[in-house]
Amino acid sequence: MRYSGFRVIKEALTGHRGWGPAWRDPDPKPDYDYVIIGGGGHGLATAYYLAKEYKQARIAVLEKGWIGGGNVGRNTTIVRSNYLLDGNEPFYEFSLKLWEGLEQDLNYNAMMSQRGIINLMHSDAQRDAYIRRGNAMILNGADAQLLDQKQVLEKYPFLNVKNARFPVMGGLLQARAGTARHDAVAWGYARAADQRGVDIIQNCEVTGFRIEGGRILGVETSRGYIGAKKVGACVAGSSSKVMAYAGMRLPIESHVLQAFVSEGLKPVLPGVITFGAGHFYCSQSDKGGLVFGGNIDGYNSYAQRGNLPMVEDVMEEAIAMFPMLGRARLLRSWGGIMDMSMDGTPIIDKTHIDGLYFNGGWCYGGFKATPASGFVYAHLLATDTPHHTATAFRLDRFHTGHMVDEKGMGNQPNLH
Amino acid sequence: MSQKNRLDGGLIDRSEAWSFRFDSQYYKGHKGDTLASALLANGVRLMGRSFKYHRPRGPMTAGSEEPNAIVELREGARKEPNTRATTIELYDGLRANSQNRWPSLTFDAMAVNDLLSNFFAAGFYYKTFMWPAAFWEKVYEPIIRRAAGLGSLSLQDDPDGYDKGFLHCDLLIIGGGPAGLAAALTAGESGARVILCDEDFLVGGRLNLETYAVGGMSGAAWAAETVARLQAMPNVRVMPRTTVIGAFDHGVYGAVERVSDHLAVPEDGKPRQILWRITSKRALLCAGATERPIVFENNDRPGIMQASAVRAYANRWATTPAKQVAIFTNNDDGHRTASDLVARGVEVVSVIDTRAEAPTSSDYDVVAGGVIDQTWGRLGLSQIEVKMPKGGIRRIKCGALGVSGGWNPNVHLTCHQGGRPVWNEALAAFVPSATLPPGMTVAGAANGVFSTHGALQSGADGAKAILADLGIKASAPALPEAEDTPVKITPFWHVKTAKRAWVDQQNDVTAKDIKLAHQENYVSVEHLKRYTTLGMATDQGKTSNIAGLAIMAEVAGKAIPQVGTTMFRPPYTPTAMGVFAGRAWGMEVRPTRLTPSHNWAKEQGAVFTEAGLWLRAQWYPKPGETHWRESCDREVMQTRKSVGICDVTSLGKIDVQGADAAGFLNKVYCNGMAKLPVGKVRYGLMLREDGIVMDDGTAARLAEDHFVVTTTTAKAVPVYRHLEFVRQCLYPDMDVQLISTTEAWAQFSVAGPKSRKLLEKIVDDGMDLSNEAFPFMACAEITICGGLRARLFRISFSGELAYEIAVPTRYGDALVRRLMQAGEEFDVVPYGLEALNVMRIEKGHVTGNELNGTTTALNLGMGRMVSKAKDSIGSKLSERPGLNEPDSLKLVGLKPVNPDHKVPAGAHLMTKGDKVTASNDQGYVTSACYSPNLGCHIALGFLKSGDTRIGETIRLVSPLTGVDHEVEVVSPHFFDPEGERLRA
Amino acid sequence: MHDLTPLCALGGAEPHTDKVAGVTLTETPGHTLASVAARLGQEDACTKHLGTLLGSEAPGVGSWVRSEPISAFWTGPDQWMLSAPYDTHEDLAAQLTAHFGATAAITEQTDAWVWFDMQGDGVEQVMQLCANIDIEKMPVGAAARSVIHYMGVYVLRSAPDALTILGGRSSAGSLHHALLTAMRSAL
Amino acid sequence: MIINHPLLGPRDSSEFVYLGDACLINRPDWQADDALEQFIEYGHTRDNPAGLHRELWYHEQGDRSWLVVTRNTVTHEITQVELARDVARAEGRSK
Repeated sequence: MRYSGFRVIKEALTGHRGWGPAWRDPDPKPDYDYVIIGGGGHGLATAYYLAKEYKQARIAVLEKGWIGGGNVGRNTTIVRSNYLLDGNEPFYEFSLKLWEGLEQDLNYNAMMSQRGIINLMHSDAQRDAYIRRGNAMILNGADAQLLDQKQVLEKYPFLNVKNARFPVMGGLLQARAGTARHDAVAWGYARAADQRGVDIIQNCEVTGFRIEGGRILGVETSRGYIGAKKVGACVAGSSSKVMAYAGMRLPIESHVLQAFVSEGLKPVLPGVITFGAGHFYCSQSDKGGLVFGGNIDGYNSYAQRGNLPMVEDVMEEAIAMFPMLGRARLLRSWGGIMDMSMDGTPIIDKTHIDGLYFNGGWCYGGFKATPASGFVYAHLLATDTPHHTATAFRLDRFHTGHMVDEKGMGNQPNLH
Repeated sequence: MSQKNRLDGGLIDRSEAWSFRFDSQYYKGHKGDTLASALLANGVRLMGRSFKYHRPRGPMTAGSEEPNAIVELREGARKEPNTRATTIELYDGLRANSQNRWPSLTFDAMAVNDLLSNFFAAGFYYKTFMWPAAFWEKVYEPIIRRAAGLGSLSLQDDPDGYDKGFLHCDLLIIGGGPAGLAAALTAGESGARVILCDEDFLVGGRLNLETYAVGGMSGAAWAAETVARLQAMPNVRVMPRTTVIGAFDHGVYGAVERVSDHLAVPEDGKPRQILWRITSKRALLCAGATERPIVFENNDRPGIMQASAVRAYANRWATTPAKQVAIFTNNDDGHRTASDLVARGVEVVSVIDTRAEAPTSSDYDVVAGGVIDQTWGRLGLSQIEVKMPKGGIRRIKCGALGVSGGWNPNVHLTCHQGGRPVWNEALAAFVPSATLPPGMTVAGAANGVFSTHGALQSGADGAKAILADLGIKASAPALPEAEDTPVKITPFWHVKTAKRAWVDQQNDVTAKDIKLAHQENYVSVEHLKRYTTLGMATDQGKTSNIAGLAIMAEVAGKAIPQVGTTMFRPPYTPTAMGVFAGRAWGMEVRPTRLTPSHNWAKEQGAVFTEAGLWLRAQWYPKPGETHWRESCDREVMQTRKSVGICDVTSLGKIDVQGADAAGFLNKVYCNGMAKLPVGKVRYGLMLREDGIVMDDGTAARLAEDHFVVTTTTAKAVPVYRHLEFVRQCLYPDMDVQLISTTEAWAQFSVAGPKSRKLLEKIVDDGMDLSNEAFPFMACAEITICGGLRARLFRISFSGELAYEIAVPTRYGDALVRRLMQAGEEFDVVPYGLEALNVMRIEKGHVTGNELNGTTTALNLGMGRMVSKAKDSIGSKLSERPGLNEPDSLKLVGLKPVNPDHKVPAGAHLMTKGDKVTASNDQGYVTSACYSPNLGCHIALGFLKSGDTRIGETIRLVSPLTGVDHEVEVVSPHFFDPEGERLRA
Repeated sequence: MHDLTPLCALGGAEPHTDKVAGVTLTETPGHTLASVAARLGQEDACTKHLGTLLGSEAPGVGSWVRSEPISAFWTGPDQWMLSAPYDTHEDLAAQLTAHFGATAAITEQTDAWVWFDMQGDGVEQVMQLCANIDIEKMPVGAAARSVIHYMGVYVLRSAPDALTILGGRSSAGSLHHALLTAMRSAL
Repeated sequence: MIINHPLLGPRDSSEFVYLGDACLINRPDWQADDALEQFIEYGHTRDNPAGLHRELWYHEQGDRSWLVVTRNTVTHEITQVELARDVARAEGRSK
């Protein structure tokens, strides 16, 4: 069934009886050509693009819980392609371009809203670094603009510049960046993949791999063995655990990142804005909640919750930027488990096992990558060659010394 | 208007009538009122509008679970949107305004949405507004955004202060109802350190709201007496107005004390609120329970409330929402409301009980086995329609309806560490599971023990068990007699209707929306919540979640626990963002570090800049200088011509001592340090283990077993931490002692050809500064100005003949004044960071711009410093091929071909003739300046194979800033490349 | 004798004093400080030397031994901070180097710190708004290192109604602000 | 979180700085035949267990001890805290 304004009106007038399930709940078949482990945004997108772009059939997505229950439903919904390094920027820009046509492609309104992102800068050195980054963005075909303080204040007049400990010098704006309704991204991909015949199997946890002679045969699951010609793991947050079933140790640590939303408020923030003298980013959802976050708590964790010091740190930066938020109320906080890689950059690669592929290490930046991650992973799964925008995301880059370290923090995951 | 719905009695202080304003109307109320109770007393039921359909709404509750009666409290910069009228403590002169309506609360044009609600079913926006794509941001979204949101912020800086504090206790008791008070009494009398937090301003919980006797007196009187007893105990801290918002790891709880919210303005110096971080050995959750609604058609009109709230308003606040009240219940507790109201003189027009076996009463009419299937009243309830048990309907006029669907234990904090509540069939409610946050136990209604006697007993027992666990001998205070009524309930969740029955009243989620979610396969509780927005409003679903689950269970043909439970996450109630920030805002966001010469520099009119929390002088403008470049150029030229002085105290200084000090430094620096002679300084490069440069600095050997090493300002703390890691974790048997001395010494750079002459005037007799006696890279401990101990290093960042001189910090101010005085004859000049930067770029010295966390020694042209003859941190991983590519980036100097051009930092480098694309990128500019010595702009940058491209003309592009011109690749050592000046 | 004039950490020629309700906060520049860290293998000897100097046991974990003229508090495993009157012991580090010989590394710390004394009724309530230490359970003679608003501090208990707070000298102004704000709030 | 410091007793985790897996103590021998390979493993691959994890915390705003904390990454429960120096010695590290 196609969604449309006409259809909404028709259903409204006929008691909404015509809406069918957004996706089916099929039982698993004995075997598939492709099994994608993980019904998050990336896994669902991978299945969708495998079916759509690479014309592959017989695809299943296995999800241990309910689809979209992991990080795709726990992030701060920011979509952007303001990266510095050549290993990253083409990929994220490719992703942003996919976002720009996503809703029409999926026939699902994910409320992709290009209201821009501003990274504030507070020192000469930071300005130099942002100019370098803005140039890298433009060289890679993305958009970037350098704003001075006055231009930033035009958009955010209540930014603290009167008594700012870290004065705002200006900002780097990517106007095409913005936010999207995170759950809708998962549901939209699920519905579109389902319509192309992908089996989305919920409550089906992978408990092991069947591997013979260095080749994958299938996966053991809580709902029985499922054969597969190719298996793509896409389980950020659980990567180390799942890949350990294949005997792999990864350059990844799991960390908790908290996110926050305020009570609903009439519009105050037009786009996404980030504090440059710390770790704070904020936007306002269409419902009116301020959605914000900061740094990871900083210790290995698989608990989807954090602790008070980071909550305080995030709020301090919020109030430092916008002292008018003092009386706004924090409504809810939650936590997600981040695959923190050793250089802060994701991994999308084959493994040493024939037919087993890995996609993970997204740190706290996976949401914006969803379309491209699905697309390039589908490409890798279908063609066994990396997509041209994702050639740097190799698993062996720490061996060869070709790290992609956007922040220059080195092999300490909690600093990325 | 008089307080027409004010009753007798209650826990309010009628000695004074306070005036307050809601919207444009003035009213009277009393101390002890909430805004909601005062408005109800004045006959006002309509207090808000719902989120989506702008339906008229009044208070549903008398507490912090309130979904409907939310208002903008106060005006001007202190405006607080979305504030629950049910928890606002009245004060004289209070002002509040309704929100999310236009133009007024009684006539809200946005209520047109209500008429269109068929089109706005759950998730409708996912299915439309997609064409054309560009219309989303331009047309649809602005309309949606304007319509959405609730209250509005003042957009002015919050004028009030907040504090953070830290408390420690044996036992934290959360909630001061019967269970909490009994627990506090037990633990307090046993001598344990107890903190009792209650979110209300009047501690006592439901004891203050009910009429039954406790220990022969009213519950409220017993509560007041008990609180007074507790307050007299030195080991007990009773904290009213304090909400425990979160249960964090290892017994840490966050609690917010509303110190001044009951005042118009905080007292001078006092905070508005305090965030307490409470470290507890054990916690006892006594958070009570919340009455839940029954869902039926048009169940959202102002005047339709929790039955227990109607009772609370009558008993505690002596007010009623209307003169005629009906009750709708599925359990015996609803009848308690009826009888309490009758006792207060309120007419109970009917009690509609869903149970055929409902108790009867001589005081009021009971419809056993009936349900309410419709209500009337545009801005407030005027009539209900009862579907009678034997068929037929009955219409009853009433201004208020108390609804009781049973009670939900307040399990929220039990879920904060992943615990999921479990279903209790007898109570028809979720109760805490066994998986509680470590250290927490639950008592009273929060644990499903609903009678007063049960709550008292369970609180006392809970405390005893905890005391035993802590090894504290428990006292056993006598508990008062109290009612022990059993729970009698037959679950009844909703009256089926084809029309709209409200589940989540703030977000306007109806029973139909839940059915639609099921129809579209959004069946798991997480999908249900997210698709319909059920429970996502500011009340966090406290009154709506269970009804929503029950309806989904019914549609899906499952039992409630099979559908799932919902997770509750911090904070327990919405919490002002400001209180989490505490005093950390404005200039106090982070500490400010001042250099020893700060006062003096300020006198000179210096302009300061932030550097790693330090404020450092950026330049020292002279009268007539209108642009910073003029000051900077003058400082550079004067230093290079004669002598300049710069405060370099902020650079990290670490004292390294011990027999193995030299061997230790050999491990942490990639270049050799072991053979550095005493009295000498050496430049050192520290790598991270991954082979990337961590920091650079100098090591000065003051004795065989004593070094002072320096770090950059920004890296002082991480480098010290790293050294401790190497010392304790990697080489535990090295004899090395470390301590930071950064702040102990005021250190100044004295640079320029006249620096020796200047210093000779202040060093004490016998100190020979000649090049022979004290050559480049020498160091010594000396005395100056007639006996002050000092350290002298002949090191140079500027490339001049230069020294760094350090004295105890308290003399830093005096020293800079002395140096300036002594230097007058040389035209000495103070120079700031800008001039320092120019001079170091002229010399090709690197700083943080070059040591950006991705560069290797090889990139910096220092590849040979990484000794292969020894083990040092980072040396091995430096060998990886990716860090040794043949076309690696190399540090180069850059000069514009056209001398008028700038060479801006952040620009990228391209080979001449190549297309300007990322794939042709050859490098980037790291540091740039105007060199007054060379008379043109210059820069440092990294260029692929840069060391072999000296003399090449390349293209510099910065599309971001509109720059595109040619530059020449030169040696990074622009100025005095042979270093003759610094060795002079 | 040199002729340079020292400044106090808060920037004045004279130490700063504040009073809020019954509590006085005083900047106290009259102490010298030096750290003593035992050399590897010399821990016992060093501890013994320290004991001799203090005329009592060397302070153990978390404690502060006050004696005349030299006092010492524990700062880490086999590490202590020693203090003495500035007027008589400006060269404390040099004296200690002589006393401890090869058993310890001595480092001058006098001007690395700002020294505040806080005295009066309510110092515990003030400290509860400052640092996450269990001040109610901190006996006289206890020493704790903690954080006050991002600033590392030592908190020493000198009397039931008196605390000594040592913070980094460069951020003395920020520490003073934090303490004074807490005093105004708590008292 | 609260870390029960072996010398100082329970201290708030905000006084500490986290580094990562305590395997970082076992820095490889630079002269081993496969030293480069060992350093790559040491520097980059981690067990990253969902369960007990031995990890390094530094008491920066305290006594400056590095600690080895055994903590469950699922529940955050801490079961053991040792001085890293003692652990390092026990694991054979010296000069």
